[in-house]
Amino acid sequence: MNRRQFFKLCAAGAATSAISALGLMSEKAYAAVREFKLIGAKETRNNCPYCSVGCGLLMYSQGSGGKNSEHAIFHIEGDADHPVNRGALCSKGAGLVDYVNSPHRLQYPEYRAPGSNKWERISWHDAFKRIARLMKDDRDANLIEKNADGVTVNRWLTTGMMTSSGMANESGLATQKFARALGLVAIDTIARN
Amino acid sequence: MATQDIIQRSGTSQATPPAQARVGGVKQIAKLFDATKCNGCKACQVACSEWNDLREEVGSFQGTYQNPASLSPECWTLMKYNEIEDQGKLRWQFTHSACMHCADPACLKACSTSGAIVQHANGTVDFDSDKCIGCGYCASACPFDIPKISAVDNKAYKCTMCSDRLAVGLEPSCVKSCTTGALRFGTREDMLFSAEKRVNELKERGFAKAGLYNPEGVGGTGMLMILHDVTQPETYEMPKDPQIPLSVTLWQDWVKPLGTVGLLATAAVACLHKITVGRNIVEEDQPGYQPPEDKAQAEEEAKK
Amino acid sequence: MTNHWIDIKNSNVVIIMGGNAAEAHPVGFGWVTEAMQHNNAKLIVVDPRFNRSASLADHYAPIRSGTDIAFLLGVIRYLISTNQVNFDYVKAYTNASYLVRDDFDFHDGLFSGFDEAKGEYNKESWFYQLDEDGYAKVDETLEHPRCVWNLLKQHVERYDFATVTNITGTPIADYQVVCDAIASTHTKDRVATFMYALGWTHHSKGAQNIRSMAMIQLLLGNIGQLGGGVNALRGHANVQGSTDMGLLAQSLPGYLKLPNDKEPTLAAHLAANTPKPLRPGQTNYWQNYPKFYVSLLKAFWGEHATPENEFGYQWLPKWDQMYDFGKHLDMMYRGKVNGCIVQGVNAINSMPNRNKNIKALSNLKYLVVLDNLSSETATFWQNEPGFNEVDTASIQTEVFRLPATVFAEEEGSIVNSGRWMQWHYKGANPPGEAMSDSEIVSGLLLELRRLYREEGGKLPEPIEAINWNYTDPHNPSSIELTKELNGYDVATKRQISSFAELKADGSTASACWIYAGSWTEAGNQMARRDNHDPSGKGITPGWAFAWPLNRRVLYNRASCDVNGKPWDEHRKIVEWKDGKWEGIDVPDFNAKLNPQESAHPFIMQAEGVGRFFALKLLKEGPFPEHYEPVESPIGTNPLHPNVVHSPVLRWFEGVKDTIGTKEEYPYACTTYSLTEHFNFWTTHCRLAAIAMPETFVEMNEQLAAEKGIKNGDWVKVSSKRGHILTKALVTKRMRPLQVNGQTVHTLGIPRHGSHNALTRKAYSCNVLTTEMGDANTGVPEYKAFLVNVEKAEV
Amino acid sequence: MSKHNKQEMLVRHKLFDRICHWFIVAVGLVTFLTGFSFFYPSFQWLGAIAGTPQLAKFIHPIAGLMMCLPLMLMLVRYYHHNKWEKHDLAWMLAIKDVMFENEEKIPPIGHYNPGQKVLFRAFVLTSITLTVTGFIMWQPYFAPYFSATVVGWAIVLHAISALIMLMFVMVHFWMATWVEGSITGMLYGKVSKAWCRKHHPLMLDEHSDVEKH
Repeated sequence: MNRRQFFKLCAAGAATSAISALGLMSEKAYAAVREFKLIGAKETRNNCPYCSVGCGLLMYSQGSGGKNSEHAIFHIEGDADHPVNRGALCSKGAGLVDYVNSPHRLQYPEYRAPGSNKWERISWHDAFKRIARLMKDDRDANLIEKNADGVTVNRWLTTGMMTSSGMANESGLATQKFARALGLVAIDTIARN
Repeated sequence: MATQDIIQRSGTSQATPPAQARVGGVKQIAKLFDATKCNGCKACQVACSEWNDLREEVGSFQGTYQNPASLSPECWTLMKYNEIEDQGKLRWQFTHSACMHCADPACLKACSTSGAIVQHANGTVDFDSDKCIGCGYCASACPFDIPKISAVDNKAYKCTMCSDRLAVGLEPSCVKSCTTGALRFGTREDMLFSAEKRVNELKERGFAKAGLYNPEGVGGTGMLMILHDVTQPETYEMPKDPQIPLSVTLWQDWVKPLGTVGLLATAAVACLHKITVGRNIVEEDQPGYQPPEDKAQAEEEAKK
Repeated sequence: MTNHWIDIKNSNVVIIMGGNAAEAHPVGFGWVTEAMQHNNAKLIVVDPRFNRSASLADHYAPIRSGTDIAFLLGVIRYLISTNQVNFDYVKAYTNASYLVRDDFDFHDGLFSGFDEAKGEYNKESWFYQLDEDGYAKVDETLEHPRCVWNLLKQHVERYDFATVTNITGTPIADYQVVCDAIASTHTKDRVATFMYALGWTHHSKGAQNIRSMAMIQLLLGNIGQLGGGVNALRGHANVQGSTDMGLLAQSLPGYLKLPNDKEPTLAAHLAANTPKPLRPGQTNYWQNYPKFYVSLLKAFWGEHATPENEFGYQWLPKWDQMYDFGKHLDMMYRGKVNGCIVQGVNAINSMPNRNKNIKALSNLKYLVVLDNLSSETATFWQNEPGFNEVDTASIQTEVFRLPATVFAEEEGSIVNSGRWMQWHYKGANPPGEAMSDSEIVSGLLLELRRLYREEGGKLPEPIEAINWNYTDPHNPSSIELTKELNGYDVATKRQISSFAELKADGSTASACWIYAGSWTEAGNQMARRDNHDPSGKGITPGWAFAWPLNRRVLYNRASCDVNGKPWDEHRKIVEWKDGKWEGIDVPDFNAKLNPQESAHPFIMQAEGVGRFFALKLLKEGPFPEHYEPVESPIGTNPLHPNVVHSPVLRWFEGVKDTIGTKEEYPYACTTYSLTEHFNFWTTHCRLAAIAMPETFVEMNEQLAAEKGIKNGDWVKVSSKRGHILTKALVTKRMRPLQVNGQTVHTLGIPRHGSHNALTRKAYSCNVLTTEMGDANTGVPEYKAFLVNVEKAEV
Repeated sequence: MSKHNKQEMLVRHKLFDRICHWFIVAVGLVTFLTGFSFFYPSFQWLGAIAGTPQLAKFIHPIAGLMMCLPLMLMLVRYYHHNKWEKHDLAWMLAIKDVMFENEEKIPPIGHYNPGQKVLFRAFVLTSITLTVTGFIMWQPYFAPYFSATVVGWAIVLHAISALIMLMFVMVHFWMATWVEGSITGMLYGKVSKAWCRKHHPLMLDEHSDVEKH
């Protein structure tokens, strides 16, 4: 760039600023439609957790998948490849992102002491310790090893477990093994209801 | 970046058409809402809000399944519910209420701002919110009562037909989500074809008045509707014969040109008058003016 | 579902009754619209409420809630009396021709063997006549007076149109239309499907509701067919999986049984649960029970399960009665329970008679809630005037609220209603410190194990023995767990590919035998994504994995006649061809078993056929019978006034006092889900809260006028158990029915009320409901109870 | 200089009215320019006087009110000058002579000539309709309370009224520039007796009446 061109450019710049200051700048080019918000987002396949149709989902989260980003899901839509829902989702499924990101999601273990009217945050370590203590005390006191006829029954009736029918099979197996190893019989799932 | 596929643009005349070089291969698209296949599940409504990142306030029960109570700047698609008795048989009728994407959009015609409302070559009518000034002309012009002005940012909002999805080759979010196939999406040609087929099917199934709602008054719509009884669209809360309102036509097609002529004529007459008649001055007030008696006196003195 | 979602498109008639697929399974319902459009199918909806399913029905018939059995037995009578029955199917594939013991009887609402004092039956007489080999006697001509066919005819004879409509309130004209539509599928080229869900199970005779329908399907020859079957639309995304996992009071994974007190040894348990064939040449698949059971024990106890210790059988707890959650809540209420772990269930709002449950939880020493959302169950001790009135200070329960992950934050498999095991992936980390359920139970188990190691205590062996040898025992990976579900060879750790490989000698382990084949040596079969449908019949064998053995239509052998030829060429699933069974689906039969040797398609039954006569399996009797809901708006049973409701109900102490009468509470009431919400989860979800912000009660215009209630008014709805305040939705969609000479008004209340969420504060409808329920399953009668309603000022 | 050149001056506009007038001119300019920018979208740049089109939209109704309210005040104050009088008809009939300055043929006229009285009436009517319709169409504050149809008609009426007002403004401006001395009259409040004699002869009588008071 020679000096002359430089001056020209400056002059042009000054003129443009002056014009724009007067509000006479030509309007911007037509804004294109809103940027497609999923470009580059990480896509993960999942299934809807609500009813038993088992619709396929595509979940989109920010971040490349690289180690330094914390993925947060910002959009969920139906998986068009899924042979049952073929992309469709009902009103519940279409709003799943607000379930994942609900302001009422629990974040930390909490404890409510007898008679107390408030929650206290506790660590997982303390939670496991305290719960296991309560369970063991109850089990040791109340496990029925033999029934009146002398048959080994090894059942623990004073603690029960109501299990979810929303969790995956794998958690279900862990729960089943956990519960039966302790001798729990009063196990139910919301499957009934 | 210009889309270069805009066929109508608010606030411009035919003398200054928008950039539309890239319309050659573009097909008109349409969304087909088949009320006879809808069960009012609201998937479309929620999918719309989800995709477009809209969250209306949580309302309250108003004696109907319809929630929110109406379309709003944060609700661009709304299911409406009506209980109709037809020949002694109860029918629960649902309306997918959203922008109709008229071929001849009253909103665009009424818009006060260049390019704030555009019509793409594929037929969708889209609002450019950065340009929108919130005059609300579109809201009052729309025969379907669709655009809503936000009290927060004073801009008009409505269904964009998910123009951002269309731009990358996807279908609108509502259509993708529809559980029963009551919403379909495709080229206008295909949609008209399948609508005709479906209407015939319905007639065979006993819906003698079934038909396609594609009102001519607005040049046809980008959302086509199959109704059980097309003779009574009011029962779906749809206008019977939607038109560009007379007020808009009168205003844009008559008042504007006549007004312009009037203004120019006034100015012209004024100029002409000025040129022909000239100044209208009070001579006495002019500098160097001598009243006649002074003048006569002066002349007399000169004679002396 | 014996069939699967896509298969609904093959139906000719779809009957939605005891469910509301359009609202509760909207995307599944999409396949109904598909059948209507592309298969010219008729949709019939029978429901107390004109619901969103009804909005698209060809015909809607109203019914009084709790009278489905009368309705369905009337259909059976109509089919038999008009000869609209698939006789070839009935004769070959059902127990119609089987002879029943002479001492079986039914009289005035009771079957033979009723013990009035105990409130239950001695079921001895509810069985076949056996010959000297132990096989059931049959009369192929169906003429023997004691054959099931004639007993059935006799049983349903009372259910003529006038009787049925007098009980159900369904107008006769509507009933006729429904009967004709169903009957139209008795031909071999037409098939019907019934879509049902909690609308049938939530009754004091839920199991019999479903049986009645299954009997119709057998009469019409619709089971095992494309577009037919018995299709329970499961509720939650993984109810099927949770049931498969045996998370029930008397179950173990794979529909194996938790032992009871009468089975002191493994041998006794296996003997009691391994059926003997009731007819010659039966597949009788449950004869493999010992293989499945021992493999399960191997998976449970690992190296600690040896033949010497009965593979750890004694470490399993045994039951003496059913401890379902209803029973356990009652025990809690009586102070007999100290602890409860509630995992992802909003028990307080979901279980009936909420006021009692609050007291029950207050009696606990400790309550552990695992949840991903803040639920009213974890906060039951918080006083909320009007909605949750408790004396916080006096509640001595220690409560733990542990944050759990949601579906999006973990990988694993869930099983849809069509038995498809689908694998999902993790998309993000959970918020804060939330953990998956398996990580939480691992943490508890390992801490308990540590305590037992340190301190000793009662029966530490199973806690020590339970096989928790995961790579990270604190957080077992889903892949390790799911491979364990599939099963493996103990010695080589090779994944098995079929449950046929399982053995009863301890050389194989499988935590859920029906899942065998889901993760084989070839890898994860549940993650397969080939959606190709080569037959065009909706069978996508390359998509995910359907248990058992990737079979998409159960009992598909029944789609062929006894000779192995399809009843209908257009509905061919499998056929006997060139010396083997083959087709578009995995044959549900021994692939080499010649039709001449065996033609009994219901291979899980000891007699290989479908049962019109249910033997001793259900508590109410081998045939369904109409009984009124526990709270009946007519207060009598027009068929037998001496036996108004089911005679074998489980009555907890004091519950009789919580049952209202029609004099005090004159209106029938039912509860249900709306499309916009999923139980109490979506009340925490903004988009759902916007779409349906508040609950209400639906009522008909006539009742509203009588009570001076206008649309949108506040009303008070009360039952014997409590009351709620809500707003009225006055609608034509509810209508008064004429029943037994009186007008019955039904109210309908969505069940999504919550006082602690993003929706408007609302009462739970379960303040009103009764804990009385089905005698077999314990499922409460949420769908039929009595209330009063009046206008309220708020 | 001759003593005759020292013209006797008369007060035609009081200070308050002059302030009002020029205030109206100023905000009216803003109002009309912004209004023009909506009426002729291609001339959106006219609205740039407000900064951005959005600001133009925001300011227009406020400026409009600021224009109309003092205008109405002025109209009230000038009402007594604008009553229709008997001799006004003769003047109207001689409008051609007025325009072509055939002075001898123009009937004498008072403080305001009938043309100005018509203008006065036009301003009264248009400022009322502009205000009322302006409120009805004012987004997002008032328009939501009216039906779309009412708002639609309000928009048309608003445009028509604005056009009429603008034409009268043009006439007003044209006359003011043509009839020299008018502008200085409005600027400084005073006009010469000669000017009055020429344009509003009867005003001299009125004025002496005033002085008599």
